[in-house]
Amino acid sequence: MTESTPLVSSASGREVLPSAVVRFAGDSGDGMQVTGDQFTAAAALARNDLATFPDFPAEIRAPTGTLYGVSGFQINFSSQDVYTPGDAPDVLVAMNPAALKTNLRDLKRGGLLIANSGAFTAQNLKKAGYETNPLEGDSLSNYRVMSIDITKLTVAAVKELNLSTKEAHRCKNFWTLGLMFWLYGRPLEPTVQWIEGKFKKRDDLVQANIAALKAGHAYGETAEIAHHRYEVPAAALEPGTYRNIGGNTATAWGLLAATKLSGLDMLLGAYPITPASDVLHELSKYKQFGVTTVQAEDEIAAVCAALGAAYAGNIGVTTTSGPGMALKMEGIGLAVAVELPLVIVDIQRGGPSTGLPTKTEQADLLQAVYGRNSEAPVCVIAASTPGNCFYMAIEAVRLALKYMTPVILLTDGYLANGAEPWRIPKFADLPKIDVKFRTDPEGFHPFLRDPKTLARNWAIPGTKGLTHRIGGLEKDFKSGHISYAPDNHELMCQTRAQKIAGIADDVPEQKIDLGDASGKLLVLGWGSTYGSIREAVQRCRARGLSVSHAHVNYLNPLPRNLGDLLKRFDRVLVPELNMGQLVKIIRSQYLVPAESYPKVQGQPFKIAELYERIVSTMES
Amino acid sequence: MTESTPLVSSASGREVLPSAVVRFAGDSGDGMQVTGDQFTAAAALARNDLATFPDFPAEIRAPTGTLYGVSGFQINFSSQDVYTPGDAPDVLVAMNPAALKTNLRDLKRGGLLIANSGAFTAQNLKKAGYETNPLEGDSLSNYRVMSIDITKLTVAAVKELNLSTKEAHRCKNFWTLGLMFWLYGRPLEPTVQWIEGKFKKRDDLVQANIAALKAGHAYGETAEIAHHRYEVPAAALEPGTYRNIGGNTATAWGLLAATKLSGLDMLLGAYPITPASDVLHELSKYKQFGVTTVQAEDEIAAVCAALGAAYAGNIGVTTTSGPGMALKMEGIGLAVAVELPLVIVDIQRGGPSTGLPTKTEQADLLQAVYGRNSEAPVCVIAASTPGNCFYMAIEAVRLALKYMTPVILLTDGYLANGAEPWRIPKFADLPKIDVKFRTDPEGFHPFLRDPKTLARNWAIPGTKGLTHRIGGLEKDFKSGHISYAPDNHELMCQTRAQKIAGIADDVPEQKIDLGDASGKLLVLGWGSTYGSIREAVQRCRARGLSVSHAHVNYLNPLPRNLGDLLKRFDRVLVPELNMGQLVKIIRSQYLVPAESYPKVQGQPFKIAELYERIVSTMES
Amino acid sequence: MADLIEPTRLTKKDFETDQDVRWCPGCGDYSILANVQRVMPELGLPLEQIVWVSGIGCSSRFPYYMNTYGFHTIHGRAPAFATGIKTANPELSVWMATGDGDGLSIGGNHLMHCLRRNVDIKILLFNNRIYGLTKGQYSPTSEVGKVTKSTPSGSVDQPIDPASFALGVNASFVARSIDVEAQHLGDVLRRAAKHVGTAFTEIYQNCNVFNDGAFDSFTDKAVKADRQIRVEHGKPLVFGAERNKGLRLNPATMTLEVVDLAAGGVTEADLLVHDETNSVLAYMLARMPYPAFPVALGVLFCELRPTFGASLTTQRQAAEQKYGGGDVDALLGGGNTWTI
Amino acid sequence: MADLIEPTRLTKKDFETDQDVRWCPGCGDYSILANVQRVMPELGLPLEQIVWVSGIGCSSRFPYYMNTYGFHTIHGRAPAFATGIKTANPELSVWMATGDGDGLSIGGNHLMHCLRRNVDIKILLFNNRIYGLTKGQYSPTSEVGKVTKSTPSGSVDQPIDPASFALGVNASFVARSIDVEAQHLGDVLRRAAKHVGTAFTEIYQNCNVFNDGAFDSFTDKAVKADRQIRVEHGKPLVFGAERNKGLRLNPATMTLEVVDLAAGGVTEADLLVHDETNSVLAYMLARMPYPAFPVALGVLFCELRPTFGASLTTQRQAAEQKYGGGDVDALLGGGNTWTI
Ligand SMILES: Cc1ncc(C[n+]2csc(CCOP(=O)(O)OP(=O)(O)O)c2C)c(N)n1
Ligand SMILES: Cc1ncc(C[n+]2csc(CCOP(=O)(O)OP(=O)(O)O)c2C)c(N)n1
Ligand code: SF4
Ligand code: SF4
Ligand SMILES: [Mg+2]
Ligand SMILES: [Mg+2]
Repeated sequence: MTESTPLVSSASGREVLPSAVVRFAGDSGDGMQVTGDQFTAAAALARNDLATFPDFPAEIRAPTGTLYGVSGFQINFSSQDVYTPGDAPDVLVAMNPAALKTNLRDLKRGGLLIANSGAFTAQNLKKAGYETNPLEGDSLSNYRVMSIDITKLTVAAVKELNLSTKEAHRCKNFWTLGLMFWLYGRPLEPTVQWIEGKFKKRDDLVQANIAALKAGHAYGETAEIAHHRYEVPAAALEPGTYRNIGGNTATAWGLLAATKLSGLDMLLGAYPITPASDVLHELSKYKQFGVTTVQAEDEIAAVCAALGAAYAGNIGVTTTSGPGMALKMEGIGLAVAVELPLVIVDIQRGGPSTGLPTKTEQADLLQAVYGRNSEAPVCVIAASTPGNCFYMAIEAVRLALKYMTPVILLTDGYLANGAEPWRIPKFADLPKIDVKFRTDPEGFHPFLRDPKTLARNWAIPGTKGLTHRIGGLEKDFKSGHISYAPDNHELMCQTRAQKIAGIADDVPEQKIDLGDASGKLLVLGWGSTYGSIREAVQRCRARGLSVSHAHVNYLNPLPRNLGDLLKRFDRVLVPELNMGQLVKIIRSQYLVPAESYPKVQGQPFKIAELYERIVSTMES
Repeated sequence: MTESTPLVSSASGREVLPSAVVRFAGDSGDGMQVTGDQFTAAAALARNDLATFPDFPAEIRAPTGTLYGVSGFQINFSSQDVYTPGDAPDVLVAMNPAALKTNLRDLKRGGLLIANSGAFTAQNLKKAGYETNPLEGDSLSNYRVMSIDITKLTVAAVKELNLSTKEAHRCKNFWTLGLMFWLYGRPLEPTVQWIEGKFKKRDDLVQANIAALKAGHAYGETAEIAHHRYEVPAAALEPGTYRNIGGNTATAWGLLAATKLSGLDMLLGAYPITPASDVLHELSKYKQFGVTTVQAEDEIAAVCAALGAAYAGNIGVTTTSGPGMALKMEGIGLAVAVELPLVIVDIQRGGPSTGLPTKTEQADLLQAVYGRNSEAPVCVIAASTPGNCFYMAIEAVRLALKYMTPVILLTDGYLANGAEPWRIPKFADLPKIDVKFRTDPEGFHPFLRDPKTLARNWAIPGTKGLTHRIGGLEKDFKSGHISYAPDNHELMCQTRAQKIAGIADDVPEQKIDLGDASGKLLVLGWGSTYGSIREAVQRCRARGLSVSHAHVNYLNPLPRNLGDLLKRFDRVLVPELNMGQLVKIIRSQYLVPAESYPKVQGQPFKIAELYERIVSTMES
Repeated sequence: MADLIEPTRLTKKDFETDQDVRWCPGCGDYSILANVQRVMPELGLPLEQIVWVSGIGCSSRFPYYMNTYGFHTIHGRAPAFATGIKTANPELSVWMATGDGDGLSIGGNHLMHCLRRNVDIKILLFNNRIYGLTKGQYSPTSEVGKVTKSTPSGSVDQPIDPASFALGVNASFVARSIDVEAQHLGDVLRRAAKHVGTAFTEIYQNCNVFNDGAFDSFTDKAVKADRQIRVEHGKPLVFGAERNKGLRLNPATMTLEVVDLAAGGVTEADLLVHDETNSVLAYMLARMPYPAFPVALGVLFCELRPTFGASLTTQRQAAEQKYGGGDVDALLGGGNTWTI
Repeated sequence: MADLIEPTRLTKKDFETDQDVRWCPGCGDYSILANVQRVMPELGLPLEQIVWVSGIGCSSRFPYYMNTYGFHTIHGRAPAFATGIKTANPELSVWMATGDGDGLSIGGNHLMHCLRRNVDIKILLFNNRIYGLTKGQYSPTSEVGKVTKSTPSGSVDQPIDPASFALGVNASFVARSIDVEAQHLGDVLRRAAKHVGTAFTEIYQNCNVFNDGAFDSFTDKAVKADRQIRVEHGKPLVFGAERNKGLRLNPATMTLEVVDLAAGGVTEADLLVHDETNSVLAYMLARMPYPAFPVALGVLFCELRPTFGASLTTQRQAAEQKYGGGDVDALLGGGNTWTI
């Protein structure tokens, strides 16, 4: 929820808000990500439900003051359930003119703008393309503006420690954080502790940053600012132990958990690529889980190394994004042909080609389902929230091992970098994954199948009496030897297809995520759009519209009941962060006139735009 | 047409047949392909319409006598129009037991079997898995059998020339050809000339092969064989000059013609792969057409070299098959992003993975349309007959140059190796392709578009005043510079999509290839299935069934009138040599309940099986 | 690596499969297969502990004919698969068969990275200087001017010398032999098997269908003694039918000379002595201009160096000692958490 | 190749674009860019005749900052694009910018084949021994034990030396320089520009964000004279602040020794003389163990050899002479035809 209409003033004299959306924006060097993380931690400790999303520049370290060098971090925290980082900020912190220029358009009318007037120098204004200083004049009259020379005040606050000017300026973000803590009544202590840990090698920096933090807070206390303070009470979250988690971390941890749930070692073959690299980085820290990470020479070697490891009895995993995914297709095709388990995680980004590497998109779905030569069916699933990445990663491993098949897990840049509070599961409560290697030579051949799952038996090198050869040429259904026989080829193609189709009986039926089981309109989504669709549908229902929301996690095969479910609605709308991909599959498979609502801007859906589209659809 | 019910006996005392299907089968070393080619040339000179199809073993030179070493060549020649090499042979020539074992099942009941009894040795029988000699006993009583010791007779015929036994045996195929010429009343002279040319370096071999040819013919004349001879009269082909042409040759020649039609040089980047290699081989012979062939280190380098050449102003072409196609997808994605012309020819083969390299399949359609990361639309077209490959190759170049886009041309192993008589077009009658390079610096940027085609202007290196940079990152619609702006990205995605969609207005409307414009059933095909579908539908219509045939050459975008055309039929049946791919696109795009008739056996459709499926569909 | 001295009960027969071998009659691959099957029992390893990996090509059909575990993968990628297999299970003895196209054209990059990582696998590159399976196009090892189906007017690219390539990317073991030289090939294979690290062996192999006689000029009985030099560690570089020729270094120009020992004046003492640990010498021997110089065969280079797998195992053990076996609850519960 | 003596009216400014350069402040790429822009006018070529091609990486952003034609392609494939461009239009002067990841990790195979084919393009490999654009993972040139985001316990793979790699695959020109050594880099770039064939130049480049100071130990003012040896064709291999050290060959072991010219006894006459046409010497210099030996900079190897393009042009001209310009009617009407 991003609406924040004032409620009764609380005892504290603070204005109580159900929720608030805050965005920190500044130069890459201004430490906005750190500020955001600390502000998030504070909100979490205050028991708010929340969602965050960082927005990095594509450049590593863009020159200071430039528009493309602006780095942002948005948090939506609330006393109610939160599903997205929010559409429009209630509060915008702009550390320089470029940050103001690129972010002001999103700030709510009447929202609060906190600007570091110290950075509004002629040079910076020019870099940001301002003729005149927007802090002067009335161009900002639609907003409540706090123009503060944060630079000067920070330098003053830390002068005892005589740091270099550069280092002194670096403390600006903590000064700002202190002010924001004052504004929302958060304790400083946790951040103080964090600073002490973070800079332990440099005591002067510890002192300085703490001084800045306190100065910012004190400034709020003392300075004469005609402005009331806010309070966002705790949310009524399900009981449990929580942590804040991002999508890439959750994916990595799900894979780690899978090693223990299955008792198998894991080999990750990966080649760095934005926004997937962090999964490689995270997994490389946990060798004690029996995980080996191989940074391969390219994506092809990465998938091949993972498949080789799978042949040898490991959980073979490879992680990548769009362009790398395209390169892996031939290797995945071999995995289909030899029927070995393989997990491919595609953390989608903006395309085509190199496209918008740091932006989000959902446009690899059709590539995942159809992007291989000949008939090479694989299982495709998707995660819908950062926390959900954990469970879908485990699911990907489970299905791959049980069906001896490649499983593609789709997440995206929005999930990868977004974060949310997450109720920590107990390992004991996670479903075990049982794996049986073939050991009995009696009547063995490599393509003997489980009559129910159609999975072939997995006989790994080292097993006595089961030496055998496999490869990419077609094989005889009955002996596993190479076969070019026409009927056998058709039988094998059908068998591979049926094996994947059969997975539908092993995964949950499609449920209605929000709303009635039938009605005028079903909004059908998949992947990272979960939060925005849910909130938009919620608003529509609040207005009494007959709309429901169903969100698909299993994309190939689709849930066995999906066809019936769709037919219970007059109309189906499919919002996707692409030009319309799931909608193609739905229309083809069920012949329902599902309508596409495409968005390809490298940005997630805003709740408001979804809301309007749903309303207009229903009126049309 | 493969039916061959005897007509009136002709003056010549020969039984006149409307058409005949003959299959030559023997060891890889027996020269069956040469025999087939010569028999084909004779039929062509006799003005028959015809279609041929060779069936090689996957091995280079399989050991003699083995089942997997059998090489076959089938020809269907007729006094009427011919669209396929025919389902079942009327005459089977089996040069050894393995050839008999693997081919007998196809021979028509009552058909003629000519077997070289000399090769039916104990050892060969064993290799072929025969307990007893099938030429003895009555296991062949369903056929008319001519069991001749061709080996002995050949050796006798050439003994004057005292060749080595090996060389003497090598003449067997011409002896057999001589006999077949006698059987169908063909002149020996053309073959005699061919032999003289072929072996000009070895006069003894010239003599020997001619001697064998004549001996086989004389054997027919003189030997007491209670068997009548056949005559297949000339077909009433459209007037014109004809040649026999195979699909890969036609593709290569179409590309060569395109260089002269456009006035541009061509660079082919290719990496050898069955069944595509012959296009590389053919093009490498014609440097005088301004064609440079680069045998790259892999398929990725091949497509990238072609795209580099396109950037520099050449026609960039790359040729491959399934697994290689998968590897090219990232490069094709870049071609989409930079909007350069590129022709990709995918000569499809059996998969998945390495699959059945020497067999045919149509299963790369979805890969061609959807197999790239993100939204990367390309134009996809297909050839329907060997001769049609010539025209579709020209069309691929035309569309690529006009719309500054990659165009994927799909053919397959069946078209590649099949052959048919082809009416030779005049260069003057072929439509010119006009190309305009940008030269005017005035207001130039690389992504300026033609308002009608939406093609960007093509400014090639070397052009004064137009230096510019392009790449795979998203670009600004208005300046062509790198842009990460959300709305611009969407605009660019839409523009790229519209550009491809717009091609529909530039290609022929979908026509009904056979039958009425509306009715009970439309059989919708694409690619190499043209001949079999046409003949099957013809038979159904002969039986009075309300069936029509429409064959799609333009797969993305689909012909603009296809939707309406489909709706004029009660039902639509889509036969494909895959598990059902075009049918998915059709159902999704038009929401018509098109039914799939999939076949994945590495073999073309037989007319009979299509015929039965159509009939049963209509009865269901 | 198992001790090679230890006798084993396995014989050549045990390594043969029931599949009939589908190479062209007369192909050099047959004799390589036979020699490998002859040497394999000496590894002293049970069949199930051995894995043969390959890409695509005639040569890459090899695994189908070895009665061990085998993986016939995709074109050019065998080194990556082998890396995954060996890393997943260090107990396995992993062997790879590849061709000059599979290994050096499409697969050159994977081969290079496998060599520099020193993954403990044994690589046999069957160099027939042609693409066999696709019926005769030139390869990266074909000589300039090669007329093939794809180069009717002759190829224009400089060939690569596989051994120089391997040395340039820091291979730890580089050797050369010939398909039909049973004794020599056998010895080289034994050395390769013994080597701990990536053992790269180039085998000149005759493709009698598409490139027949490619190596005759130095493999024919009549001339081979004078056209080959079989290097041995610590031995002077002598060759010739009468062992009367040798290689001497000209230190001023840093080039090699062929000297005649018979002529007198020059003695073995003047010759270079082969030192298989000297990468520069190996590089020099690998690329001696032919026919002015003989073709160097045998183990050109061999150096012991930590393997990829050994280093990874060390890191893993260190992690296990430090953190124990990996605890999911501890993982998920670490860092900032709060309870409601 | 245009004549370099001929003066041209172009200046450094002419080669700058209106795009602001988006590398991190302090990145070595800036000085490489400046040096290239300084040398380019000397080519005597009009802007439109020059094409810069690159893959993906910080280094591969290079073309955007050169006011020539430019193609920023996909990761690792630049050599293939450059080959296509140069082959399609031999008139163009084609330059390529790549990184240690782009050129040697994903792109190693294309680089290798471009080098052996001797396509007439100039390749600059910016070696910062790290993946910059993806924010700091180790690369194929990172030293063993490198701690990065993807190798928290240190990398285990042996690095590749780009020059050795290039020599091993028969590159016709191999040179080395340093981002900030304007004079030296300028000279090397001039040599590269002059070379007809693939000119491969490795440039040590400092990534001050993810691998700062990687080369300080031999690039710092204080030590560089003693830690670098700048080779020049025909000159003895001397180095050191007082030019008092040299490289001598030990012919017995075929290894190098650092000798002290000051100590007396040894004179320049005893030193190896650099011969840039000797691939073995180049190989030896490229891989001298550091820090026992200095890092060799300059043109290590240079050999004239037919280029890929020249050979293709010859073949095409021969075909045109023999068959004329290519006649479609003759093509289609050739062989067996019949008329109805
Ligand atoms: C991705 C891909 N590209 C191309 C091919 C076709 N192909 C198969 S083997 C081969 C080259 C074989 O040459 P080599 O490696 O020397 O093996 P040889 O047959 O000579 O032993 C090629 C190009 C393929 N199977 N897959
Ligand atoms: C197919 C593909 N895989 C991975 C990436 C991600 N990626 C971009 S640049 C790069 C490596 C850059 O390293 P280097 O070539 O050394 O350039 P540098 O940034 O250090 O100059 C990687 C892995 C990509 N863009 N495309
Ligand atoms: S083609 Fe050549 S390499 Fe292949 S099997 Fe035949 S002879 Fe051997
Ligand atoms: S990351 Fe490193 S290489 Fe890339 S621009 Fe920054 S400093 Fe330069
Ligand atoms: Mg070969
Ligand atoms: Mg780098």
